[in-house]
This record gives sequence, structure tokens and C-alpha cells, in this order.
Amino acid sequence: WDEQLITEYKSTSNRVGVLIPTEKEIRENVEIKLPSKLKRAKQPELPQVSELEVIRHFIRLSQMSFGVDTGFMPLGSCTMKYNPKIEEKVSSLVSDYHPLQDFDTVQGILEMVYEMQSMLAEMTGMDQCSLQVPAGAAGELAGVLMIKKYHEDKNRRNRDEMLVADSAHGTNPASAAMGGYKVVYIRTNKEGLVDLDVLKEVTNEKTAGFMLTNPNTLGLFESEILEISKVLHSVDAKLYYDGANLNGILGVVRPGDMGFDIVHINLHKTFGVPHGGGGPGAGAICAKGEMVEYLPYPLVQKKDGKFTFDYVPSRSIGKIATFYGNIGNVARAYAYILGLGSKGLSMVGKMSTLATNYLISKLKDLRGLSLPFSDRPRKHEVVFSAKPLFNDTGVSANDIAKALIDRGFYAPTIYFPPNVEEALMIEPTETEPKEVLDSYAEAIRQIIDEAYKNPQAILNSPSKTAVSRIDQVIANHPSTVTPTYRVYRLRSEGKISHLK
Amino acid sequence: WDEQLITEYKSTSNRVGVLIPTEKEIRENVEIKLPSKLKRAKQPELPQVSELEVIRHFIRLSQMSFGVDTGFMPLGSCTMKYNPKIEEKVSSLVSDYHPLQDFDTVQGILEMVYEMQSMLAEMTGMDQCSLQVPAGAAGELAGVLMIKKYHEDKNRRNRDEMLVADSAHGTNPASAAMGGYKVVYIRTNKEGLVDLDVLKEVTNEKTAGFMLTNPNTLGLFESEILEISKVLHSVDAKLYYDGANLNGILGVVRPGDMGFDIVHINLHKTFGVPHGGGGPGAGAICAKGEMVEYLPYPLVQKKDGKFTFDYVPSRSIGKIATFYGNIGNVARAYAYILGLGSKGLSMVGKMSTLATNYLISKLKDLRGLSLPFSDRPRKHEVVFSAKPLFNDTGVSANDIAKALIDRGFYAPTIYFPPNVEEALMIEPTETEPKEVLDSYAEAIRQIIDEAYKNPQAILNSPSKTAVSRIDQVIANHPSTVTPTYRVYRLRSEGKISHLK
Amino acid sequence: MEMHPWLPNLASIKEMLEVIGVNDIYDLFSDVPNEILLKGDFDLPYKEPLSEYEITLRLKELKSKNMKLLTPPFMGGGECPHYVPEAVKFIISRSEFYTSYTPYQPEITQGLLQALFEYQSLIAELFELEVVNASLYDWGSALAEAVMMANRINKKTSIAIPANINPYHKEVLKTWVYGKGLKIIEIPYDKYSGELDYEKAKEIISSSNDISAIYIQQPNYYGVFEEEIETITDYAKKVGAISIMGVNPLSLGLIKPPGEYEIDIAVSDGQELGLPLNYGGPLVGIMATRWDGQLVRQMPGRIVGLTKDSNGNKAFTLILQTREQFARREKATSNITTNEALMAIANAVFLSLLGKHGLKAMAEEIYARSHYTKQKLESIKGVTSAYQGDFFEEFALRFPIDYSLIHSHLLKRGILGGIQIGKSEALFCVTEVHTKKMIDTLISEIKEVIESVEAS
Amino acid sequence: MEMHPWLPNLASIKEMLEVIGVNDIYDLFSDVPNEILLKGDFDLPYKEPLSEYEITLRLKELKSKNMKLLTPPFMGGGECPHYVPEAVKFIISRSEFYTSYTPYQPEITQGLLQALFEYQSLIAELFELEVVNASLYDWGSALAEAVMMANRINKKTSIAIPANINPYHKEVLKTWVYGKGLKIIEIPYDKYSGELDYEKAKEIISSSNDISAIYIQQPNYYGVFEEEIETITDYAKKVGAISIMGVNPLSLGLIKPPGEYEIDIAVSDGQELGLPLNYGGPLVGIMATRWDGQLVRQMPGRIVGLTKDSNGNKAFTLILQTREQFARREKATSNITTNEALMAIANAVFLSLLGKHGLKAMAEEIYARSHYTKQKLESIKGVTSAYQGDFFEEFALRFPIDYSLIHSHLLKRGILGGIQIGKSEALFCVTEVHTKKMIDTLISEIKEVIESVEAS
Repeated sequence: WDEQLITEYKSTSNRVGVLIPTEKEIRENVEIKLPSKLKRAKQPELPQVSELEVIRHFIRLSQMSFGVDTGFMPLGSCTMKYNPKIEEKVSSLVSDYHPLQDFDTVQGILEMVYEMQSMLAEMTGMDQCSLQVPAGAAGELAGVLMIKKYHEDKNRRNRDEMLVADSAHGTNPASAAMGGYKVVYIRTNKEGLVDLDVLKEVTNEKTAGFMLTNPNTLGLFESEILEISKVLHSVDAKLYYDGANLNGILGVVRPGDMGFDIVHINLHKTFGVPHGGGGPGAGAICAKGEMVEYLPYPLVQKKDGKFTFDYVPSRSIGKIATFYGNIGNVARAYAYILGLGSKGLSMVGKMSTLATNYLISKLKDLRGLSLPFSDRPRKHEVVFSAKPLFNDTGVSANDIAKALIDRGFYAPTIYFPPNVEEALMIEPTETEPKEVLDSYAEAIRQIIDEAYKNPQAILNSPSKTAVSRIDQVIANHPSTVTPTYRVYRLRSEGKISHLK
Repeated sequence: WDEQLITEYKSTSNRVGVLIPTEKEIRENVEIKLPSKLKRAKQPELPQVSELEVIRHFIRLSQMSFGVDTGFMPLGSCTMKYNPKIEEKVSSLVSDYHPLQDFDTVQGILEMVYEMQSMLAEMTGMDQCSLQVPAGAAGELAGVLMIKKYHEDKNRRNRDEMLVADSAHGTNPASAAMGGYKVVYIRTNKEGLVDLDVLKEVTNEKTAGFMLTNPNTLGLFESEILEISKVLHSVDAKLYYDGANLNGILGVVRPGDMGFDIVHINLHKTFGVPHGGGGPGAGAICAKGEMVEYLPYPLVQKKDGKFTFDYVPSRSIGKIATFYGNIGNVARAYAYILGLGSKGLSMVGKMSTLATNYLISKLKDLRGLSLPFSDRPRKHEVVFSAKPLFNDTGVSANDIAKALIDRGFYAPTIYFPPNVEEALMIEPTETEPKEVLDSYAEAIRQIIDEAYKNPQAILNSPSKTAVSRIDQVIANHPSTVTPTYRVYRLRSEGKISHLK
Repeated sequence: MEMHPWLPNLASIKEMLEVIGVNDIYDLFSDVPNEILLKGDFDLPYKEPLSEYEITLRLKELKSKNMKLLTPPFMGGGECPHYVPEAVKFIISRSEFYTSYTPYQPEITQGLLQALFEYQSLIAELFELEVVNASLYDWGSALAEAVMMANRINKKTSIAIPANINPYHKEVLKTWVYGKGLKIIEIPYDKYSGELDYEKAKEIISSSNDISAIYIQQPNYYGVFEEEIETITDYAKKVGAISIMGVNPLSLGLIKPPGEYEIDIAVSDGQELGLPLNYGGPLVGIMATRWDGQLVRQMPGRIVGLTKDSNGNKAFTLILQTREQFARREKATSNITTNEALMAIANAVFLSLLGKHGLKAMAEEIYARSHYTKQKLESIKGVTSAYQGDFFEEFALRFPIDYSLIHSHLLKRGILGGIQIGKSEALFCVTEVHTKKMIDTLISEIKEVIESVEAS
Repeated sequence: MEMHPWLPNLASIKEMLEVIGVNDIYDLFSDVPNEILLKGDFDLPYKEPLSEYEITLRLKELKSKNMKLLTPPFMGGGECPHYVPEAVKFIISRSEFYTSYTPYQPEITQGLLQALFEYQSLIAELFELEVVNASLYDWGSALAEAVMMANRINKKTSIAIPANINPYHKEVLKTWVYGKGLKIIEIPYDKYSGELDYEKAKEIISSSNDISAIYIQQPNYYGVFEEEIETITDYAKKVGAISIMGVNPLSLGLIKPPGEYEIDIAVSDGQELGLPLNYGGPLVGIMATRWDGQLVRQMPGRIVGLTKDSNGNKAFTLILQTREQFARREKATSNITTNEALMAIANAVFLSLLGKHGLKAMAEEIYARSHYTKQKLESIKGVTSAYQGDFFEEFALRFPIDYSLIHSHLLKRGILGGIQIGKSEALFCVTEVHTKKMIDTLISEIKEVIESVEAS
């Protein structure tokens, strides 16, 4: 479809897409008389379209999108697993309830949240979880603030450094910075793991904590995790677990048992909640031992058989979200957990790791690809480098991504992590059938083949999509950048200038 | 997508797409011991796929389909109007109820059906409606049988002829034949209307009834309808209204006021029920005067403020459907009726007729198209002939249809009615915005233009679809006809021969 | 009316009339006799358009007048409650499917055609019959169509049907064949086993030379398995009649399909394969036949076939259309146009989800639960089995008290009991939606009411 | 476990391990210290996988523990009940949208990008501000992000906020800025009108040279319109602070948008634009700014832009990504990655459905109904308005008796009353979902309880 913008739909007709209920008796008796200085001078430039036009427009846009339901999306570190349809039904548990209504009237919701708090704690090996955080990054911020408040409580004003692995997700340093920390990067060693010597060197009385993912972004398990934990704890720094990669070990080993003090979980990664085209997700922030008292409030507690959503840990950092976090999505994760049961959940890490290593076996001997760092088994994901291919043919990781799109697949994450050149970061998850993994490997094989024979064909991809490659200069240049139709309109009317 | 058949999905793996609930305690205590001669020897060759595979497969198939929600579908005589989304919600009124449960427990459903019976009667000008008929053709059969039983009750054994207009929908003669009638066709006159002289000639003591649509399939209103009615009634033959074209006059004139004795309505045409890719529809069969007693049973009646679904008209022809007809779709039509109210419903015929004549104005002067018969305003639909174009260029109505598909539109009905050569039967409905009508007219103009300049381009269309034109010989030849994958499989195993 | 979400051109009337060249919409209706032109709006209880929200309030009001049951109904009789997987609902909510119509233009509706072809193919495997159409309305009308097929093939006019088939199907059959004047002969059934009286069947069939079709339902209305289907097919061949078998589709996870009996035509309803109860409709009528041109050419309804496009690629289209009404008019094999396509797609999704393993597991679970329930109920003093044959899903019981007393007691407890089929007899249905807990409640409530009535 | 619908490869483990060249899945975990390897399954209350049907039974059980209200809540406080059109639910149920992720590959996700661009564009028109991001979590966190933006721009560290803003937003703000050590200064409000005390505001702002941002909420927490927004923007300019305005999006059908005040940053929540209450989440945080590079470059979150593809065709892509965490790490404008994109699409569909006419009609209807309710309640003896300023949607009342008595009485009648904001004060919310009949019931119930308490 070449679908015009909804704002471009002919707005000359008096059309409406939905009727607003009207109480004539009330309207006849109430005059709308606003303070004149408050009155809107001119109604906003919204479209005037019928229900059919709205539906047809957005259906066509949806057909020009790509989700897990349309095809394989092995986006590394995103855990794009299948989202079972039953989740949508269970989310109806919460849809019509107001967050401030009396606890007595929402006992069913609170029971679900209460169960989730403790089930997530069990699966991460922590003591308690708060569901305040609407997504992963908010969970990280909460974790950083918990660490901050902990050290402040101990009067450690000079604890101003946060350690972060150089291969970490960008959110880690960004969250640390939002918490007011200086970021100290820990280099990855030749094995692709945290360099323990470097860690020991930089860990000192200024160290507030260490934000770590395990398995890391290369898909490798930090096998010296117990030693790492010891190093940090020796100065009473806190070990923070970035849960983005939990899917590779779920049911095999728990962060709490590795020595982590704080864990955030992305329910939209590990626990099957759909990603919503970018969101909403849902998060949990969990803690062990004394850190439990720093969790964001409120939590659900049970007293005399009744649930209330008003427990405030004694040293809580406060509220992260306006109400309770994304409870609608917590309900979706709840459906996922019930549908697998502890037996099924215990298989998740194993099956996702099996899928990754199966795919590695199919790809590792391809000319043009290299597998940087250790050749140990990967967990949830694997990072290949297309540097050899690029050197040989000029075809980059980005070009492979575009060529995969033409073959009906979504691309892997590219150019991440930063410590791998021409990175292709592939996370297959446990929900994709073996046949899909086979055809994905075959597609990459064919692309590389083609790259060596006729690189231009790959460089010209994608060709089967609605648009060809994007002009990033027009997209971002101050004289052409167009973040809204309003800017387009005002610019064409000469009413705004370059973005200064 | 080039999507393989679900039956072709690798079936070697032990996979299942949904878990069956299991009561262990029961299973441990009940042995499954069937009479051995009844046991199935071999499980059927069903696929073995996960939920993801099923969802992804059918989502891809849906994307290779085309509905009103994807684009304009001006299929003549099908009334492909927009289906408001609220209908799906209202259909939930009936989903979980058993047809045989005590009437006391389904008073809400029965109240809705009761309202529908009388609202449909009001809108058609009839005395009573039965919702027994699941679709239009079943409604026709019911109507034919009602006429038959009526005449039998009068001991008229020789009433064995049913009159049908030559431009009628194929269902009319087919239904008459199923009712055991000989079909007598009434020729259309030069004006495109029933030839009254012919009608008078053939109407006699053998005439059981006349099945008529008004407006007819040319979109023309039978302006002599009162005279037609008089002719029929003069021999006590019954006038049957085929409701397929009701949308062109809804709110303007009622079949009952025209003299019709029996009316069937397609709720999936006139009253906004979705067509479901071919079905389910929903029907109503309505009657006036003495014919009411012949309606299929049961109807809802109200007694002492309670509703029961057990009214049996004294001379009822019987049951047409196993239970009460497609009540789920009756509920959808109910939502549509409430959403328009009598004010909105009274506009339907006017707005659909407006759309048709607007489109005619845009198309009538195009070289290559002719507008057969009278130049009176059409109602719900119009039939153009592409005969001139075909003579000039070799481009047929079918070729225009395929070229429209390439331009993002569904084709009109083609090669119908039988009394127009190279017919293009276009029914725009009242729900399509003027801009869509404009672009449709423009597409036809461009196609005709192209046909005169470069006919091969049109003859080669469609080219933007998943497949090109279909091989009808392979499709239908006894040696290749393949109605199921089982036939494909058995043929390739040499286990079946030509279809004899 | 100034604006309405479903009438986009209300504000463009003038502009459009100008293009047409008339002054008033009524100018477009000048050919309608003035005396019958409607004056004013319809007289409906709803004058002004209701907003969506107001429609939902009316819906809520109506819903509140329906009774909320504690458990799914223990009621069958042609429709049993089953769980509909969310995936099924999700797929048939795809509006590319549900707002489409019969795929007259195959190039742009390959997905819909393929889905229907898959429905046909999955049913073919389930039934072990080669040809399946793209659906009829329901079981009752499918049976009627099958009988009329038989009449077209052999021109005979009598139909032998067992007395123990679904009575609603029988009623539909009678209505549909009335026009053609076909004669229905009923074969009695064995009151002890619940099975057809095969001796009588042989007698009746042999004694007429006008038998067009012989029908048998497996399991029959009382849930009882018919063990001598071969008798029917044998005798049908003997007298040149068409054999027709009705079959519960889920039972085919356990028992022999029609194809193993050399049945000519099989009919059924797909309601058990992914449809909610829908208060009796939409359902979906299934029809399948052997690989025999005589049968196939007389088959009613749409059929989708696998073929190739002009480039030799796999493609789907409607086939054998010369059977249909729009082409053959009064000589068509049926008048059917609109069918139950969307429900057929629901069946295809459901069967794909279940697959080979799920189908068997489902059939076993239903078998086990219905047997458990019957056994437990029979252990109540005075309750006995109405028929002795083995059964599936449904079963009939005889009670020591009037069943209506039991039924109304259950209803007070929020339980919908079985269908009353005699003063003290009822037909129950138990499926995978009835948990052991629900079943045990049913049993204890029945026990309670029997004991209390007998004590008084 | 042999088979599970969500784990397709359970039956292929052996085959896959062979390709990998190991014997056991645990061989893939040999790098995990043995002492911490989990022995056995998790200890959860759900051991075996529940079937879908069993999950729905559990859902039903939980639902039955929630109270069924007779009417939508008369409760706001940051979330008001509204009708969500079916079209909105339908579009966000399209799984091409909801199973997708941030559109990193623009060529294959043009539809998603366009939908988000349309969200940004529609909000821009509603707010009359040029730049909108593709959503943040909620209003509270959007406010916190705006304040941190201001700090990055002017490096000052004090934030002036009115005492009459939403208290939950205030709590979130406090938490978020704790890490950066920003200082929050509260400006009191006028207890008579309910508006901000503008004189105090001027005083406080003028007396500090460290004011980074000044915030104002329109209408404020008590539903009262702030009439002197210009005072805030003027003083913000005067002291070099960033002005931030929070706004109820539906009220913009009647009142001046942020853009008409030269506000720097506007924040809000899109919940009122097509989202159900969701027990507080998901919501959708809105952020918009003026056309000013300084603001835009410090904006957090994704932004979709209109551009061209290599063939010069219209195309969409994520823009200004150098602001983001994956590129800039600790120098990013925020850590946000996952946002509320699907809810933003719901907003876009909702605003498209309403359009120019619907938005105005909706705002007027809400205005009228809330005023009607307040007037009627004030006519009850002893009930008075807590604040005198004109208001929208929400309003505070003072009762002659303890409000908790009223609240619990209402609850007994199935009505959820307002939020208690003082011993005898409460904040009510009335919207288009409250029919006159529901409102009149609320009024008569309140009247009843007041009279009965006062009589006793």
C-alpha cells in the first residue's frame, strides 16, 4: 500500500468516526461558558474521517509492519519470543479497574500481583519483587537509586562510581548517569568475559556497584560470577543484574544464587509479554537481603487473608510509576507462567540455549563470518562478525540485514555489542521451530554466497519492501528534519525555519 | 508470502498447538475400551505444529486476502458495506448459550430476537418475520415452500410453475427447482424491467408465484410493481421479494407496500453483518397476511412479560435450520440497527442510491462502456457493458476486473446479469466515502485508456498479486482436479485415478 | 442527520447531486410510485442513532437478563460446549477474512482460498473421504442436501432414516424435502442397546425398490455407538441406494471414520471443532464424499481446488462451478451461495492446533469424563442407564423421579442439566470443559434432589 | 515434558544436540559453576503446565474476587474512565503491531513507523507544539524527564512545582530526580479558588537564581482551570527557566493548548485518548516541545520522522538517534528504550475517530455532565464546593459528614465514589460514560446517606 497520512485525508467534509453520547436533558440545562481567556481560538487540525476510513487506514499500516506473528524476529537482546494468544484474554482481569479503588474491590487483581511478586522472586532467587517499573530501563534506574540510597544510608558520600561492562546494553551507563553516577567501564577479556584483573583493580571504596548481564551480550556465561560477586561484596558494593538476558538461563541457574543483590526482569522478554511495537513492556525489580527495604513502593501484602497494595519498604526509594506499573502486562506474564508451569519454565533456558547453539552449528563454518571470542556454547544469543565478508566483498552487517528482510525474515540486531565489528547479534528463542532456524541459516548462507558472487545485488536490497533504503540525511538534517506533520505543514507555509 | 499448506508442515515432530485439559484422577479410573471393530486403525494425517506455526500460517494467509476492511469491494448484488466493529462485541450476547436451554435463562437473547422480528417487519412493511433462515438462499427455499404449502392447502395440485425474471439471481430458479417447481422465465423489456405483457400472458391458474427483486439486478426500480402485483394476485399467485437488493430502497419504499406477500432479507447485505469470506450470513423470512401462518418455526413470542422461542405458526412449513438460524449474526445486525436508529436507517437507501448515481455520472461518458437499458437513475447498483471496449480492443470485462485488482480495488461482479454482455455490475454502497468513488472511477478511466493504447498491459494483469491468472483447465479437468490435499497425496502415490 | 460514522457522505450530498445533475435525492426515486413512497422515518423503538457506548449499555442490560451459569451446560443434543482456543478466535477476527466474500477473484484472495482448501483437506483426512465442500449451513441442512443429492443420482424417492438420529436434523430434513415430495421411512431402534434395530433395517430396506438413500448417525442421538455400519453400506449397495453417515467429528479421534466403511456421503457439523455454542448458530455443515464423479458432480456448494497460475505456480480457485446456481440456475445442485466459510476456517485452525496428538487426547478425555460421569450417576440409588451400548460424550439416564424436578433443582444451583427425553429420562453431555469438580457437584446435586424428593 | 504448544522443539532435542555435537543439554551449561546449577524445577504454585482452558478458569476465579460495579467509577486523580471505541481495540489487536518491536529496520516496518508518526502529528496539532516523541511511560515519568531535560539545558538544580498538581506525579518526580540531587520547591495554591497562588509563585521564582524549571498543571489536580498560565511562562523567561505545562488532553477540545502560551515543554498522559483504566497501567506519557533545537536535542525517547527512501519516495524512520542510550550511553538524554508505542497507536486511532468535531463534542459533553453533577450535589443541604474556579471533568466537594461514610455507602450500592482528599472532602470525576441516570443515582444515594447520618 502507498497509504497517505491520516492527517492528509480530505478534511473538508464534516465527518466523524465515532458518535459521542449526548445527554440532551443535561446539555439543555448546562451552558458551556469558559473564562474567555481560556477558550481555544481554533480547533486543532485533526482529520475528519468515517469509521471505515480509520479502520482501512490502520489495517493497511498494520499490513506494512512485521511482528513475531508474521515471521522470525531474532533481534539479539530483545528476546522476541512468541506471545501466546491466551495472554490477551487474561489481561482483561485488570482493564476496567481504577488504580485508586478500595482494595476490597480488587482482591482478584491483588492476588495475581501477589503471586507474581513471589513467583518472580523464586525464579530469580531473590527475596522480594516490586512491579512498579513499567519497563527495563525504569528497572535499571530503580536499581541504581536503590544502590545510591543504600550507600547514603551508610553515609558513604564518596561512592560515586558505577561499574559497567564495556559490552553492556546502553541502558546500563545511561541509567547510572541518571542516578548521578560516574560510569567506569570494565573491559572484556579475550574470552569475551569480564576481565577479573581489571575488575579487581578498579573496585575500591568509590565503587557503588556493578551493573552486569549474565549471560552477557555475547551470549557467554560469566563463569567467574562467584568470584566477581566476591570482589564487589568485599567493598560492600552491590551487584546489579540486568535481566535482559535472563531467557538464556531461566530454569538453569538463578541470579540470586550467583550473588546478585538486585535484579530487574523484563516481563516482555523473558515472560512472553508482547513488545507492542516498542512498548508497553512490563518490569519487575527484585532484591535480596537488606536491599529489599529499598524497593520502590508499593508492594502487595497479605494480611488476615486480605490483600492490600500499600506495603512500603522502610527505606524505599519511592514511586517509579504514577500508579502500580504496567499491571495489564503483568497479567499477561501471569498467563504465560501458568501456561508453562514450573516444569515448562524450567525448560525455557535450556531450549533457548539449544536453539542458539543449533543455529551456531549451522552458521559457524560459513566463509565471511567469524565467531569472536571464546568458542564456548552461547546461551540465549550469539554474536557473529561479518568483518571478513565486509573485507572480502564490501557487504556489511547492515547489508546482510537488508538482504534478510527481502527473504522474509527480520534482521538480527546489528552493530551491537560495541566490542564486535560488523556484529550480527542473533537471538532465536525457544519458541521458533527447528525448521525456521534451518531456513534462516539457509538464507544467510545464500546471502553470503551471493555477496561473493554479485555483491551489488545484496547492496541494493531490500527490493521487496514498501520502500527502499532510507535517506538518513534528509531524516536528520536541521533544515529537513520532520518529526510531525505540523512541522511539514508549517515549513511548507514558510512559517518555521531550520531547527536551531 | 509463498505459504506452504498447513498439511505440508513437517509432521515428523511431536508437536501440539494447544494443550488438552486432563483430569488425572478420572483418567486413572476410566479405561478407554472401545468395541474393537469401532477402533480407528490409524490416526488421521493432521499436522503437528506449535501455536506459533498455526498463528503465523493463518496470519500470512489473511494478509493474502482482501476484505472491505482492506479496500473497496463494489461487488454487485452483494452489498459489501462496512461492518462496524461494535457488531463483534454485541455478538457476545449469544456466544455461550445453548439453544436448548430453558427460556427463562436466556430472556436477554429472546428480547433481542423479538425486537428484531418486529423491527425487520416494520422495515419491510410485513406483518411478521422468522429468523430461521441462515442465509439468503435458505430464505428463498423457505419462501418457495410457503407458497407451495399455501396452494396445497387450497388443493391446487396443478400450481406447478414459478415465474422468475430472466435477470434474476441464479438462486431464484435454483430455489424454485428445489421446491419442485417448473421455472418460467419472464423476459426483460427494453427498459430493463419486467415485460408486463409477457407477464400477463404467462400468468394463469398454473402460476404459483413470482420471485422478483426490486430494484432488479440492473439497479432499476420496477416502477410498475403495483401492476405486477395486481396481475399475480388476480390468480391468487404469491409475490416473493428477493431481498438481495433491498439496500437501494431501504427507508424509501417498502416491499410490503409494493404488494409483496413474502420477503426474505439478507442481514449480511442490508444490515451490515460481515460476509465472513463467504459466510456465515443471516437471513429473515417475512410474510404478510395469511402467509404469516406458513413461516418456518419457531418464532419468539411474548406472554405475560416473558419471552419464549416456541411459537409455531398454524401452517408452518417446518424448520429450515437445526436450531434457530444464525442468531449470532442476528445480534450483529441488531447492533447495526441500534447504531443507525430509524433516522439513520431511513437514509441508507438514499445514500446508497446517491453513491451509485454519482459513480454513473463519473463513468457513463467513458469510451468503451455502455449503459444498457433505460437511462433512469439506478438504485443500489449499476450494470455497465464493456462490449464496445471488447469489440474495439479485445479487453473484456474480466480483464478490467483483473486490472482493477492491480490498482488496489476489488473487481465488480462480472458476467452477470445474463442479459448484459460483458457486464460490469457495480454496487458502491453508502459506506464508501466520495473520495473512494472518485478514485475507483479514475482507475477505470485509466484502465480503459490503457486498453486503447496498449491492450496487452491490461490482458497481462494482474501482476501485483500473489499469483497470476489461474489455470482453470488444470483446476477442473477430471485427471487433475484437486479438491483436497488428500487427493493430491493419493494421486501422487498412484492410489486414485481420474474422477469418473 | 448531519454526521454519522457509517455514512461518510452526509455532508457531501449537495456536491454529489450537482455532479449527477439533479436537485434532490428524491429525484433519484422518481420512478417509485408516489403512493408507496415512505413518508417519514421507520417506526422503530430506536429513533436517534445510539452511540457505541449506548449500544454497549443496551448489550449489558440484555446480558443481565440472561442467567449466569456456574458451569458450562451439561447439555448436548447436536451442540456440545467445548473450549475454543484463543488462537481460533484471533484468526477469525482477522478482518481480511471476515469482511471478505466468496473469493470470486482468486488472484487477490489466495489466502482465503488456501484457508478453505485447508479446511477441506483437514476434514478429508479426518473422515478419510476425498472430496469435501467449503461448508453448508449446519448438520441438518447438510443431511437434507445429501438426501437430495441421492435423489438426483438415482431418481428414487424414499429415504430410510433411523429413529435414533437427532430429532432436529429430522425436522429440517422433512422441511427441505417437502418441495421435492420425497418420502421418509423411519427404521426403529433397539430400546435396550440404543442402537439401530439392524434386523428391522434389513427388512425395511429389502422390502422397497424405491430407497434412494439410507442414513445412519454415529454415535446416534443417545450418544450410543452404532456397531454395524457395514450392514447399512452393504444393504445400500444391494438396493442401489446412496449411503449417508452422520458423524460426531471429535469421536473420530477414537473410532473408525466414514471412509473406512465405503460410505458414499458423510455429513456432520463443525461446531465441535472450535465454535462457541452461539445459541444454535452460526454452525457449520460438513459434507464429504468418496472419489466418485457421480457424487462429486452432484455435490452442492462451493469447492476450492488446488491448481496452477499462468506462470505454473501453485494457486487456488473455486472449482467445478458448473454445479452452481449462478451458472446452472434451476439445474444447479443446490441454491446455496452464502455458506459458513468463516466457521470452516475456524475448524481448520482448530484442527491444526490439535493435530494428530491433540485430537486423540481430546477424544480420550471426553470419553473418559463422560464415562466417569455416567458411572457415578448410575451409582445413585434408582438411577439407571437408559441404553446399554458404549457411548461418546452424550448418554441417556433414567431417574427414579420426574426429571423436571431434577432439572429445576440444578438450575437453582446455577447448573444447566441435560435434555429431557422422557418423563424421567434425560440426555447429558460431558466434555473437556467439565472439570472433575464440576462433575462431582452435578452428581451430588442430583443425588441430593433425588433423596429429598424420595424422602418426602 | 513431551510436548508443549509454546516449545516446538521438545521432540527434536536429540536431533539438534547431534548437529551441535554434544550429548546432553547440560553440556551447553558446563561453564555454569556446578554449585549454583538449579536442581529440579522451580518451586511455584503451578507445577504442571495449565491448559488454556484451565487458565481461563483461574482467570474467572480471580475475576469473581473483584467487585462488580454498577456504574463506571466516579473516580479520577490522573485516570478517568472513558469509553474505548471498538475500532481502537481492534487496531491495537492487530498482531503485526503488537508482536513487533521498536522499528529498527525501517524498510519492513513502514506501517508501524507511519502510525507512530501520526500519533506524534496528531498530538502536535492537539497541543500546537511542533515536536512530539513516540511516547514515554506515563505523565509522572514524563514530568520527571522534562525536569531532567531542563537541568541538562540550563544546569540549574531547583524546580518549582505547584502544590495543586497531581500528588502521584509529584511522588514520581521526587524519586526520579533523587539521583541527580535536584531540589523541589513547592508553590502554594489559593485555597478559595483552587488555582495556583500566582503572587507567591512570582515571589518564589524571583527569589532564586537557580530555578531550572517551572511546572504548572492545567486543569490542576482539583480539576480547576489555571487562568494565568502566562504568569508562569513570563517568569520562566525572566529567570531563564524552562516552562513545563501538564495538560488534560480532552480539555483541549475547549481550552487553549500549550502552544498558545509559548510553553517550552508539555507533558500529559494519553490514557484519556482511547485506553481503558488498566488498574493504572499501561498508560502513555506524552511529551511535546516547541520548535527549538535546544529542546529537541535534549528530548528523551524515540522520535519518528518523515524522510525519503533512496528512490525519493515518502518514507519514515527513527530520527535524531544520537540522543539515545544505545548510541550515546551515559551521555544519552534518557535511558528509555521500551516505551508505550502501542498505546500511542491507540491514541492515534482514537484521535482519528473523534476528529475535529468529535473532540469538541466530547469535551463539551464532559464539561456539561461534570458541571451538572456538581450543581446537583451542591444543592444537597450541607454540600459545598471546595474550590470556586471553573473546572473540567473533576471537581472537589466538601460534605457535612465524614466522606468515608458516604464512600462506603456508595460502595454497598455498587458505586465507586470519589477520592477522599480530606476528612469530609472528595474529588469526583464525571465523563461521557456517566449517563444522567447513573449521575442521578449517585446524587440520590449521597443525599440519602447524608440525611440518614445527620438524622441519627
